[in-house]
Amino acid sequence: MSSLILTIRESLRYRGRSGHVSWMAHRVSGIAILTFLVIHVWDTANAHFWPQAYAWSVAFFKYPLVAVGELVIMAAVLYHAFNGIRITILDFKPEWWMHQQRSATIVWAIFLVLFIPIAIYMFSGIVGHCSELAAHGSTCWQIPPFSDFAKYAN
Amino acid sequence: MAEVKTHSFDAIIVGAGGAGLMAALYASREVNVAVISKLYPTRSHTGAAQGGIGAALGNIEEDRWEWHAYDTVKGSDYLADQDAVDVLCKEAIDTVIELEHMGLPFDRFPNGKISQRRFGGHTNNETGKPVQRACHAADRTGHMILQTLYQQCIKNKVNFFDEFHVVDLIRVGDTVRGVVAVEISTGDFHVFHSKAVLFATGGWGRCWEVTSNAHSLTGDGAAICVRRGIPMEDMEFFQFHPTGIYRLGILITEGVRGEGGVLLNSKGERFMEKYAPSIKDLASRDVVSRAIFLEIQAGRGINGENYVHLDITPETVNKYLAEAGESRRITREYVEAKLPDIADFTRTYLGVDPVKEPMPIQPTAHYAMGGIPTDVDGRVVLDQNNKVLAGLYAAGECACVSVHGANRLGTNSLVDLVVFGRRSGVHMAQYCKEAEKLPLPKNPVDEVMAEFDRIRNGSGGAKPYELRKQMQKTMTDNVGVFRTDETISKAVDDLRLLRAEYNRNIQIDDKGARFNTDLLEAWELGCLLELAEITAVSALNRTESRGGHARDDYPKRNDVDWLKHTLCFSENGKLRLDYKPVVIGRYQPKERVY
Amino acid sequence: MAAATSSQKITVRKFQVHSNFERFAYLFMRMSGVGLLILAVGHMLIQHVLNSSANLTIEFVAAQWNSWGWKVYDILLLWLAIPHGINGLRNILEDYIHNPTTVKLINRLLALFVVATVIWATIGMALFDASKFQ
Amino acid sequence: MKVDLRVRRFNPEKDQKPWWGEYTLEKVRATDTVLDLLHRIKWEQDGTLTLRRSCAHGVCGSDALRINGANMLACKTLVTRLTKDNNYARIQVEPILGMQIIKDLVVDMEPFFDHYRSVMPYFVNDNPLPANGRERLQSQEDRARFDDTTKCILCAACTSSCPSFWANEKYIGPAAIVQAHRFIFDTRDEAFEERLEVVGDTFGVWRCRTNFNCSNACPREIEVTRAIAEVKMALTTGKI
Ligand SMILES: Cc1cc2nc3c(=O)[nH]c(=O)nc-3n(C[C@H](O)[C@H](O)[C@H](O)COP(=O)(O)OP(=O)(O)OC[C@H]3O[C@@H](n4cnc5c(N)ncnc54)[C@H](O)[C@@H]3O)c2cc1C
Ligand code: HEM
Ligand code: SF4
Ligand code: F3S
Ligand code: FES
Repeated sequence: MSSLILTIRESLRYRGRSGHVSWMAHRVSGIAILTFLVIHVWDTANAHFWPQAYAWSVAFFKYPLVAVGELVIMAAVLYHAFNGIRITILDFKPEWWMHQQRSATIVWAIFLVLFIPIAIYMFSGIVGHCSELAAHGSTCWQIPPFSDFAKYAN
Repeated sequence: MAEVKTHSFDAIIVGAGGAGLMAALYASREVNVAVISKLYPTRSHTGAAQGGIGAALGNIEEDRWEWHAYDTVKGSDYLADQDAVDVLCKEAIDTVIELEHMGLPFDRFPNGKISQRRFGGHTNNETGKPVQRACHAADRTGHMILQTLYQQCIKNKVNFFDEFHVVDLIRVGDTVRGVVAVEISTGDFHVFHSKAVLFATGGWGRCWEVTSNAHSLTGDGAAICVRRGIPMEDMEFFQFHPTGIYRLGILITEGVRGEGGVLLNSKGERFMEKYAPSIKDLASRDVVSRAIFLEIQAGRGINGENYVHLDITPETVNKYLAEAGESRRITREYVEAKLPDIADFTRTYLGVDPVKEPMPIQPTAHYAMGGIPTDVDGRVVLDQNNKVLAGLYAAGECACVSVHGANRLGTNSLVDLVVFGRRSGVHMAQYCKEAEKLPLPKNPVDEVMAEFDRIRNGSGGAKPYELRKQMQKTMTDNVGVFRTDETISKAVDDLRLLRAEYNRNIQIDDKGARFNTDLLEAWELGCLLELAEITAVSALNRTESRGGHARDDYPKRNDVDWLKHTLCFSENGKLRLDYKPVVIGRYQPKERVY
Repeated sequence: MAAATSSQKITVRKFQVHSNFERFAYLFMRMSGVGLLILAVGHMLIQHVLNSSANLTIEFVAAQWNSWGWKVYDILLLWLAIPHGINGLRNILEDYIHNPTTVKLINRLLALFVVATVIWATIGMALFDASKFQ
Repeated sequence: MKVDLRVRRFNPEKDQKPWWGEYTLEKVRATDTVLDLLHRIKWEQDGTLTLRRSCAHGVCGSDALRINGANMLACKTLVTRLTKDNNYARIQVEPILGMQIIKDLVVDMEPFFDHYRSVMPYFVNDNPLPANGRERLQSQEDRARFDDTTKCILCAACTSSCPSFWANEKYIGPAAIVQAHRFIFDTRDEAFEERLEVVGDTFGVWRCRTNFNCSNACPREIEVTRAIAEVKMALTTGKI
């Protein structure tokens, strides 16, 4: 455990170059995606096994706060995917070693080029949703009440 | 802390540079050996050797070991013992091949053989032209030798005591019983009980200010031997390598000139044409160092400072190659490939790119020709009759066989390490098989422990760093490339004062036991002072100029009076000089011209 | 030296590769990664950009899973992503957890989790009966 | 110029935990190395400061340290490299990570060398020697393939910059892989299968996450990650 804390602290403190930053981002994004994915998979399976629960989660995913999470996952998948490809290429093409610094930058560039428009688009969706909610007199910051679940379960 | 551990081995090897490891490799095949080193073996200064290892392989052009021998003797200004030189040059060939068989990654010629290049003083004896004799692995030959030997030692499961600082030799009468060492990480004293001891502790370039030598090259082995009654041979001969990086002393290998580099003064003249008309920049080191010094003295240093230029840019080199009527031309890529580390050094430390601009260089204290006197089997000898001290061996730079005489040729030290390292290892193993292990004396550590306590507890206010600086200054100013009676006498006086100060008033900051480098550095300073004084005293007495010992007041070599080796004994704190004859063989002394 | 390199003169030697799990896992991470680039990124774009969760209804899901094409797509994604992600998690955990027994235990649990998740979700998707929701 | 140095200090003999020593040096030349500065502290201000060093020009591998956050050799790092200012620099020096601290900047290298020794870092060829008593032949091209990895000076800057190693010191680390590479790609060597077995094991190359800290830290400018990838490829394809 001490090794975990020490490693995380020193990983942040170490003044590595692009590769080090990419590595941290890759790891964090991987865990983020995994967390989401596991929930998502079990949840989706409910569509068959327990449709009521699934109906609840469909409602649940509509909350704007959850949609912000969705945006984060989107970022994570995009970055992780392209960085994963970069790692794969560098592992399989050792002789391209000298492009490592640039490749890390390119991955960030691709990520931003894709993510920024998507983020704007998705974010405007969230804002739209918020104003809809506001029209109904509820707020955007509303935390989904878990008690709803009982409603759906019936 | 006061706990003393005792270990028992057949043979102890002190030092894990090229010489120590080669000996270890051989000795450990037969007997139980321990290698003790104050540095991790791969950090030994053999790893800094750049240019190459000389052996008359004749891989590209005709070459013979006899030519190598002649060049060595001539290089030594006829002070080398010619029987030993024959051994060196003959066995060089086998030893280099053997290193290749151990996996040493030499550069290759297109035909797959070991690549060789030119080096200062190495010639085809028939034409007098430089010959390609230096076998090399880029410009990190020493690194490869050190790594390869260490690797083989691991393979053969040699016992290593890394970061153990040997501080004393246990000598009882004319027998040796082992050594005393400090375990650096704990400060504990250890006794290593053995039948035989080999010193391979390298040089003492740190006596001077500007040096190519590592901070750890403080002559410990030699100084320990002096303290245990062993004389030092030919200590006045210390080599100043002509091309050290200005102010830093980091070496620029002779290989640069071997590949075509030239020395230029402030007027852009290739001044070596004056001093050595036939082989010019590839004359032997003492000659080139003196030439640089004279140029600087005549005001032709670059910008009036005390340095000149070493130029390996393709433009300059090709110009001179064309002038000499050679068909060879070099390119930037070639320089990068052949001298990558040199390029890295000058870029890192000077911001000078050697393929585009010349490098500022000045002579740098480099190599101890003298040292612990030995025979060709590495056995330490005690006097002018070559009386052997059974069980005690020395090899490598700290030893004086003597194959380098008054001036060592480039590439010959690496040969010396492996050839005499091997011979000592073999002989030592044989000796250990026959000899009995004699008992340890009572309290073998007391004496040196007391010295350590004295340094640790001293309160006289004399900082080791200050004393060292003063020693280096006086040695550089007074016992440098050129010396006179006046300067050397001044150095002797200074050194005596410094030693007195050291013995009375030394004071350090770190009183702890663990990894106390403050204490060890202070102790090392004691060794340096001891050797510096011996060097100066030996130099003062030799009223001639020969090889690395150049006296303004006696500019000529004097074979009638001085064709002999100096032996300097330390007896009750006083130095006494004695001399022994040089072994002459096929080559009679004659005037040395390049 | 580099300048002198020409490819024909290089000696190539072959040897028998001994497989071990780490090597397999390393290759799997990279292979599945390439697959996931298409499947996962595609999935994200389709489900979360072109459609957004805000408009998601169970009817929409039902409509999509009415076609076997989409079912296979999602099942494939599942088969690659879960082992990939869990193996990634295993890599991370093995970095920080050093007790061999604990590591073994965790690995067993993770393997179990992969198998359970994949089977459960595959059945769920495969047997999903879209007609119920139309 | 003026330099403020912060040096991580720890003497287990008397300190409970590590602390920062603060030192100011005047009249520093821009071309001084960090090793020069540390020497000045040791010699002029505080002799108890402890570090390893020997060659002072980047060939012995004694003084790999963490300088301003990243690993480098103190003797190869000029002050100019650490500051853009001509008159002032702040420099922070710490021991390398992932190894036990013996004192101040000195760490226990034994585990590092254990890893090194584990990859059989020595030449093996039991075939008969050439009958003419001469060297084994090798083409320049074959020699060039492992040239880069022969440069390693075992300074540990790479291994101690690798997050996989910080996390788990059982990882043999980039330095050991570099050493293995030097022999695996030497056509004269015969033990490549055994060696590949070692580096292909659980704590071998597969622990490398292609982070490149090692390559960036290497003072000998060895293409470390490339060497690791070449070993991975050899293990993947069965060809060297
Ligand atoms: C920069 C440079 C370039 C050179 N280039 C060449 C060249 O191209 N060709 C050539 O032939 N020669 C060259 N030389 C000379 C040659 O490299 C050295 O003379 C030679 O390496 C010395 O080797 P050694 O084994 O005697 O000692 P070293 O390699 O210096 O090793 C000394 C060993 O002794 C140990 N030691 C010292 N004191 C103690 C103690 N008190 N207790 C325990 N252990 C101790 C050290 O730890 C170390 O292991 C060069 C030298 C330098 C400095
Ligand atoms: C979208 C395409 C993806 C690609 C190209 C990809 C690629 C990779 C690669 C190559 C690795 C190995 C990294 C290494 O060994 O150093 C990796 C690690 C990982 N991946 Fe993915 N991946 C993708 C999607 C996913 C998804 C969907 C998940 C979540 C389920 C995920 C979770 C992880 C985790 C947790 C790691 C371990 C990270 C680490 O070791 O630091 N990845 N990925
Ligand atoms: S690979 Fe480079 S950083 Fe690593 S130990 Fe060798 S020289 Fe040092
Ligand atoms: S830093 Fe570590 S992760 Fe790999 S590329 Fe270097 S060994
Ligand atoms: S002191 Fe030798 S590498 Fe820095």
